[in-house]
Amino acid sequence: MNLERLPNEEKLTLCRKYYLGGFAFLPFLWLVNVVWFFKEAFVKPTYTEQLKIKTYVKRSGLGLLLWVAVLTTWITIFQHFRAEWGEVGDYLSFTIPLGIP
Amino acid sequence: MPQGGRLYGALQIKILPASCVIGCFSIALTSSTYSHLLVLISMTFSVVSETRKMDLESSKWVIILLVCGLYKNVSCNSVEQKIYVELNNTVPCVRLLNATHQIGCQSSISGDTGVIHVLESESDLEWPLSKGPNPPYMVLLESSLFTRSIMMKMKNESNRVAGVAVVVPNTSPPEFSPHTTCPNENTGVYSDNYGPNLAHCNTTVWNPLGNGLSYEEFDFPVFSLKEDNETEFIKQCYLDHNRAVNGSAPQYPLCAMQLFSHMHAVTNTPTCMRRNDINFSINPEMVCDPLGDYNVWGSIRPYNDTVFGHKENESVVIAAARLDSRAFFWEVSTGAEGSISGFVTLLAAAQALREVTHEAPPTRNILFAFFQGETFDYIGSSRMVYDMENGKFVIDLDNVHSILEIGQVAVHSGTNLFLHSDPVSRRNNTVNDEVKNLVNNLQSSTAGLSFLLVEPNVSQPLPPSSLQRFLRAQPIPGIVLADHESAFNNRYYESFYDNAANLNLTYPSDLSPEEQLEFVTDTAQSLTDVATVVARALYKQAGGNESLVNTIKADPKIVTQMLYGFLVSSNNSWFQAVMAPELKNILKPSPPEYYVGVAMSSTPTRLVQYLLANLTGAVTNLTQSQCQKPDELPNESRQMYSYLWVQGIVPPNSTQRDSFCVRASVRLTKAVSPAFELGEYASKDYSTWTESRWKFIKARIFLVASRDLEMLTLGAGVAVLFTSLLVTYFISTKADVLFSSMREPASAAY
Amino acid sequence: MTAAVFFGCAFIAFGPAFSLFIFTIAKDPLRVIILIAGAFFWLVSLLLSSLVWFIATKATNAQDLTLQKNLLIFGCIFSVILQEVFRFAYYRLLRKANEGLAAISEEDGPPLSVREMAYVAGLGFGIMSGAFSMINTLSDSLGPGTVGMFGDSQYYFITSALMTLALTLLHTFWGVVFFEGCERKRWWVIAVVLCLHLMVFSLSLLNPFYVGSILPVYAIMLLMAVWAFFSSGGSLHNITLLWTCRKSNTETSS
Amino acid sequence: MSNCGLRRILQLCPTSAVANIPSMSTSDSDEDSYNERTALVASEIPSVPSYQQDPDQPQPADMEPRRRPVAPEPAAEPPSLDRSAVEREPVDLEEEEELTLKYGAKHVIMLFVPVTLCMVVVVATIKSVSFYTEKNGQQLIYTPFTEDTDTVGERLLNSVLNTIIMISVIVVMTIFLVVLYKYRCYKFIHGWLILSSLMLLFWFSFMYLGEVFKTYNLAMDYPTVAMIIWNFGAVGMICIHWKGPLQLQQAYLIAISALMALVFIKYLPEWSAWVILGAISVYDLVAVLCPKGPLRMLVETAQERNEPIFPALIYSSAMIWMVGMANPARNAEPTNQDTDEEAHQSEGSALARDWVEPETQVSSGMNRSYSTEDDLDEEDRGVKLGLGDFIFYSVLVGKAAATGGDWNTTLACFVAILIGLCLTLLLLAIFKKALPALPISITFGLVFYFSTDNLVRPFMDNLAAHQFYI
Repeated sequence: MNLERLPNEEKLTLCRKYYLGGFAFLPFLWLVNVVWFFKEAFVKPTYTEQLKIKTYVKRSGLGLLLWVAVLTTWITIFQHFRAEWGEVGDYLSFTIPLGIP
Repeated sequence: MPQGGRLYGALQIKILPASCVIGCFSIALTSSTYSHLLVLISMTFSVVSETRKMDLESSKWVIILLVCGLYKNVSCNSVEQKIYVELNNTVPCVRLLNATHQIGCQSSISGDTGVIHVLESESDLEWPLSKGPNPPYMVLLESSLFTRSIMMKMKNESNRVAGVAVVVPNTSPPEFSPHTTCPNENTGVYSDNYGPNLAHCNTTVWNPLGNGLSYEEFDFPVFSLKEDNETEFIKQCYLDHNRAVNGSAPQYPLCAMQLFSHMHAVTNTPTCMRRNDINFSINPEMVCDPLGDYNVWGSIRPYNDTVFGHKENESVVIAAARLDSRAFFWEVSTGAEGSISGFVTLLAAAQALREVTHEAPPTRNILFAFFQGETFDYIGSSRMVYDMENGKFVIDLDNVHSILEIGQVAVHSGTNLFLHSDPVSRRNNTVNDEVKNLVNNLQSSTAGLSFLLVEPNVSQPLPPSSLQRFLRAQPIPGIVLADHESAFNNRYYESFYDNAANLNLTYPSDLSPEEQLEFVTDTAQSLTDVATVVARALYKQAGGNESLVNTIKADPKIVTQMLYGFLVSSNNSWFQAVMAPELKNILKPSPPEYYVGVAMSSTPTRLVQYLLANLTGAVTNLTQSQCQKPDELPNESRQMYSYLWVQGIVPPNSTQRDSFCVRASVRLTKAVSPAFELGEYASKDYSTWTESRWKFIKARIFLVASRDLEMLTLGAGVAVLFTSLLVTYFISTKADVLFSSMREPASAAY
Repeated sequence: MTAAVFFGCAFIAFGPAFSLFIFTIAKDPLRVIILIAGAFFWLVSLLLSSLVWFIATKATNAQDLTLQKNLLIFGCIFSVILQEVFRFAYYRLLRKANEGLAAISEEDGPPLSVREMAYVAGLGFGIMSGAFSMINTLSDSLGPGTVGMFGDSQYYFITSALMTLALTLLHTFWGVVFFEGCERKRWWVIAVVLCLHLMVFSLSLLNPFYVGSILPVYAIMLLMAVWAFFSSGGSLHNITLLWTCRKSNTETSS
Repeated sequence: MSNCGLRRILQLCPTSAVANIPSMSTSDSDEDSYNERTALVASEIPSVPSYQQDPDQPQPADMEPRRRPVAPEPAAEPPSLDRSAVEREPVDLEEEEELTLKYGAKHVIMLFVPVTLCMVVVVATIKSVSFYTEKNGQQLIYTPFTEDTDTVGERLLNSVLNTIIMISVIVVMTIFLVVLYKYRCYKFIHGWLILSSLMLLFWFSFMYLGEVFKTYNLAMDYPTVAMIIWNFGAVGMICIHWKGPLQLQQAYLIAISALMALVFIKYLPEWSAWVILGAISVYDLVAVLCPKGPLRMLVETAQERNEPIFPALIYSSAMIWMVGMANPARNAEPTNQDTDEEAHQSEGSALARDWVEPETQVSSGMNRSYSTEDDLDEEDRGVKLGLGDFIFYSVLVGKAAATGGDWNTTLACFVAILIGLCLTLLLLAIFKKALPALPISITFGLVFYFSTDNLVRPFMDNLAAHQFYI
């Protein structure tokens, strides 16, 4: 669906729902929210709901960054220590590479 | 308004919309549940070891098919044929794991490629290791250079070696043994609390020639090439392209080789067995399988194989030999002296005992046991002892009266045989007396033979032998018959040179295969004598009738036939005659493979089973259907005997084999290390050897282009791309001017 | 490290075709369709010719290598002729479609002039023939090895790419010239195109003697380029015009 | 006037529209002005069908004309229309051809792109991830008969039996669905669709991810995988069944089609796959074209009710507007209003935009024309292609890539399928009714697969060996 068709309050509710939905461990939803509403929030000429949309988009972006940081750190830790952890590492692994400790 | 709507409506396709997709979706739904079901099933099954084996078989088949598919695709693309030459007669060195280590070789998952360098001498090694201008190198070794020092240099001193290919010659070097100097050091009987002064080969180093290469770990692939025109082709390729003239760098393109042997398992057995079990994915992947096979055993008097445990007033003399051997490479192990001399002798002895034991059965029973996987920390014997201890075998250890084991018995003219016994257990007088008695029985049996049986000085421990596993359990009087007093005579212990030539098994050149099969060689003659001694000794030991002893004679013809079948070609008329029809395709025009492996019931096991049945059993007149279901007949019982339907010989002037049913008390019992029954993958006293799995083994040679040419190609490509982009953009913008009569692109007309 | 060869050959072989597609075809859906249809026509022609070759090889004994090679050459010649036949068929088809369309809007003429169609169709032929002759070789060039185990030249890949490039462009130019000839009813043009096509093929028989094959082929390509330029309404005057009054163009074209 | 290109209409007609017929001025887009042009042409004829008085008709009636174009076959038109049709013949044809040409082409491309993307995903996976090509004996329960038999005859028989079972399953599913739809069990249908797409998005993407990691021998931990799958799946459900950016929705539809196709390629035995492909296209022909065909009934019912076909089943090159909304007919009214106002405001800017940037006017033109349509036409706008077609196209190309060793076969199948799609769209523009998209494409695809695999491949292989170029 395209946002041009949407009345502003619907835009706001949609953005808000996306923002709230993101809290269910859905950083990707936040990403979509940011990309999708970016123009609405920062490019379009101002209208009443724009302020709230802006805040939602900003918060979504923050949450997204947080998740990215968390995941990257965890993945680096796991890749580095998997072999040392031995059994625990194996039980944590979804795929275990073959031929590599 | 509706006009437009109509035209647009016209422009919409509702093509096969819902249904089929819904069909698909629901299919997807059920199919996924189905595959999930499969996953569950396979996971539950993979706990049971049999199914794991079957699973292994099937997966190997899948792999084979897959590889064939690859080859098909390869072979049908002519450009690929211009580039690559697949090497077919290669044998890799694969990765084995035990409780603590991994040994063997492995390549990276996409194969290891290196420029071929044929090593002339050890000093030449600096070219691949340091001097050569275009690393990495694939070093091609003559077998004379396949030594520990060179291999260790290549392993440790640099990472410029991508892999090694060893050319296995048809003539053996003076001496070579990749095995350790003290075989099965840690799982024998001798340890710090059992003859500590004898432990770890302190007194006698059994295999002084052993360089231990088989127990090293290499992080590059090592393949063996036969000495044939394929290898000649490789060398020619090297001479044409890679020969460095007086030290200068050779010109591109260079001849390179790529070796694929990517091993799945890693670290050690506990790790890989754990990873076998915790694979929840759609198609669980096995990474390693325990080494194992079946032990073959038969007895003079049959046992009911459903009644296990101790048998009252039953006393059994066990005559044992080992079935397996190994080599550095995966499936080229021909343990002529190491194992074949022993079990052929035992088979001949069993055959020699058939008549007399029917006429005058001895008071004690005689049990012929052929152990599999002894090379890898006594898999077979430790399993049989374990079964006896836990009442899973027809007899238990208390029923065992004494043990006579046939070790390496390649008697050359003038040499004697030696009777090894365990000094520690002989400190116990009763055991000592029994051992003396056994020694006497043996020595008194050599009347009229060309050699003597002598005891080495008592302070010496037992050589590596299955008897040690029995002694681990309890002191049992036993003798190991071997051709060496202290160190092995065998200069090729557990190597691929331990072949027919090592037993001096030579035939006159002008004989056809059939004549060779019948021709009685000196080796056969001497082994026959040994078999006679063993048979007589066993008969005495079992309390047989003394007067009949000298009638016992082993048959040289059978021995020579067996030697031919086990060492030259298993696909000969006699083996065909004694094998079951459904098993005739395991007979190959080459000697069988004595590596124990992970696939159950390998060729040697089957051969020995059928030979033992034919040599000790009785020919019945049952039909094939009766042979399969003998229990329906009055005085036949599956529990007492096993019934084997064999092909029989082709009588002259006939094409039809006259098959028959053999009834013998010959059984197979599983020879998988108890460690895998108990789940103690880090066990210290049982064998924990596992073999890694792999997807495919492949070797190919080709030319590699110079980096300059590649860069040139890339540069030219990029240049062409960008110039064309620029020119096209320019022309397309100026099209209206350039092509005067051409209108604007139609897209502008909308 | 042979990814370099892969990308190099890919850029050489398909770079020009790609840029032509990007800048002149992709904008206009109709052109895309005509391009793909052209590719389809070339494919059908190849199919028929390979069918003939297949029957011929099956009819004869496979051991006779010289005979097989002659059959292959015959199959190629047949294929070349068939390609030109299908080019003509495609011209007829586009012609019909074009007449049908011309009825609608005399105001800004047919949405595609015959020359554009000729160009697009030729490019379609070229891209498809280039792809079919190169794509498998390209996938092999990715592997670690290079050609030459059995004495072939080590320049196999790059020369293949160059020949493919030449063929792609040649097909384009042939398309333009061919359609123009059909438009003007100059049948000798068609004959010349056919002869040149045959000639290019027979030059490729010289491989792996590359100097003898590639240089003439590129000469022919340049000649065809010039011819195609003039036959599609270009002229020296236009070029000079291009250089002299560029800014006037920029003004008018906006 | 009747031949003024749409470009010029955009610039001129609106004003003239407002000037000429006040009744039309409520909503003026390129669309309406275009109709107004036809109205001028056709206004001499009294008995032109009802669409002139359309705007001043009450709301409920406005689904009348919309049903008409689809319901009657060209043969069985009411006589009143017949006469007018005869008189309107030349004009009508031209308009149709013009639009066929100008929009048809655009729509064809708008379908080419997603179909190509889907095929590319499938082929790339097939060529890189060996899991989808190697056989491990597993089969769908819909194809119970194994194919590794001794004789060719047996194999053929088994594959035919598999096909029969498979097709009958699909037929039963279809009829079941149509019945459900006829009796308005929307809840059930939507539940079904949501369930199946849920399964695709989570389970199959999970499988896919695992195989990809195995192929590249990467270590991956459960937390991360859970995170990836959960995000992918949840956002996918939201975008498909609720509201989301169009591009994302389309991407997800392509993705699930590709996953489905990969599963088929993995688990369908080779010959069965080919036979099934042939049979499904025949079935498609019947189901869509014959008057009692289930699909046809489905489509017609959907149009009588003015409802979109379920969004999880159709790839639409245009907006899918009604997604998730309970009943389209009800809230058609208000949206009509505000969109008209929007149209008023946005018209100027639209024209201005049209003026300044002629290059992008193709795309912007499309968007604008959509954005100023009212919902229900929005629904009908653009070309729609069932996901089933995506799946089976990809299955064909993927099988070609999996079984044949070389790329030529794959390429040939690809071109053949695209051409088939072209022809289908051409026929569509001629017949103006829902058409099956599989038969032509799949027939071409099969013909070209087998001929290329057996004839062209050896030929081109020989040429490559000798470096001949034709």
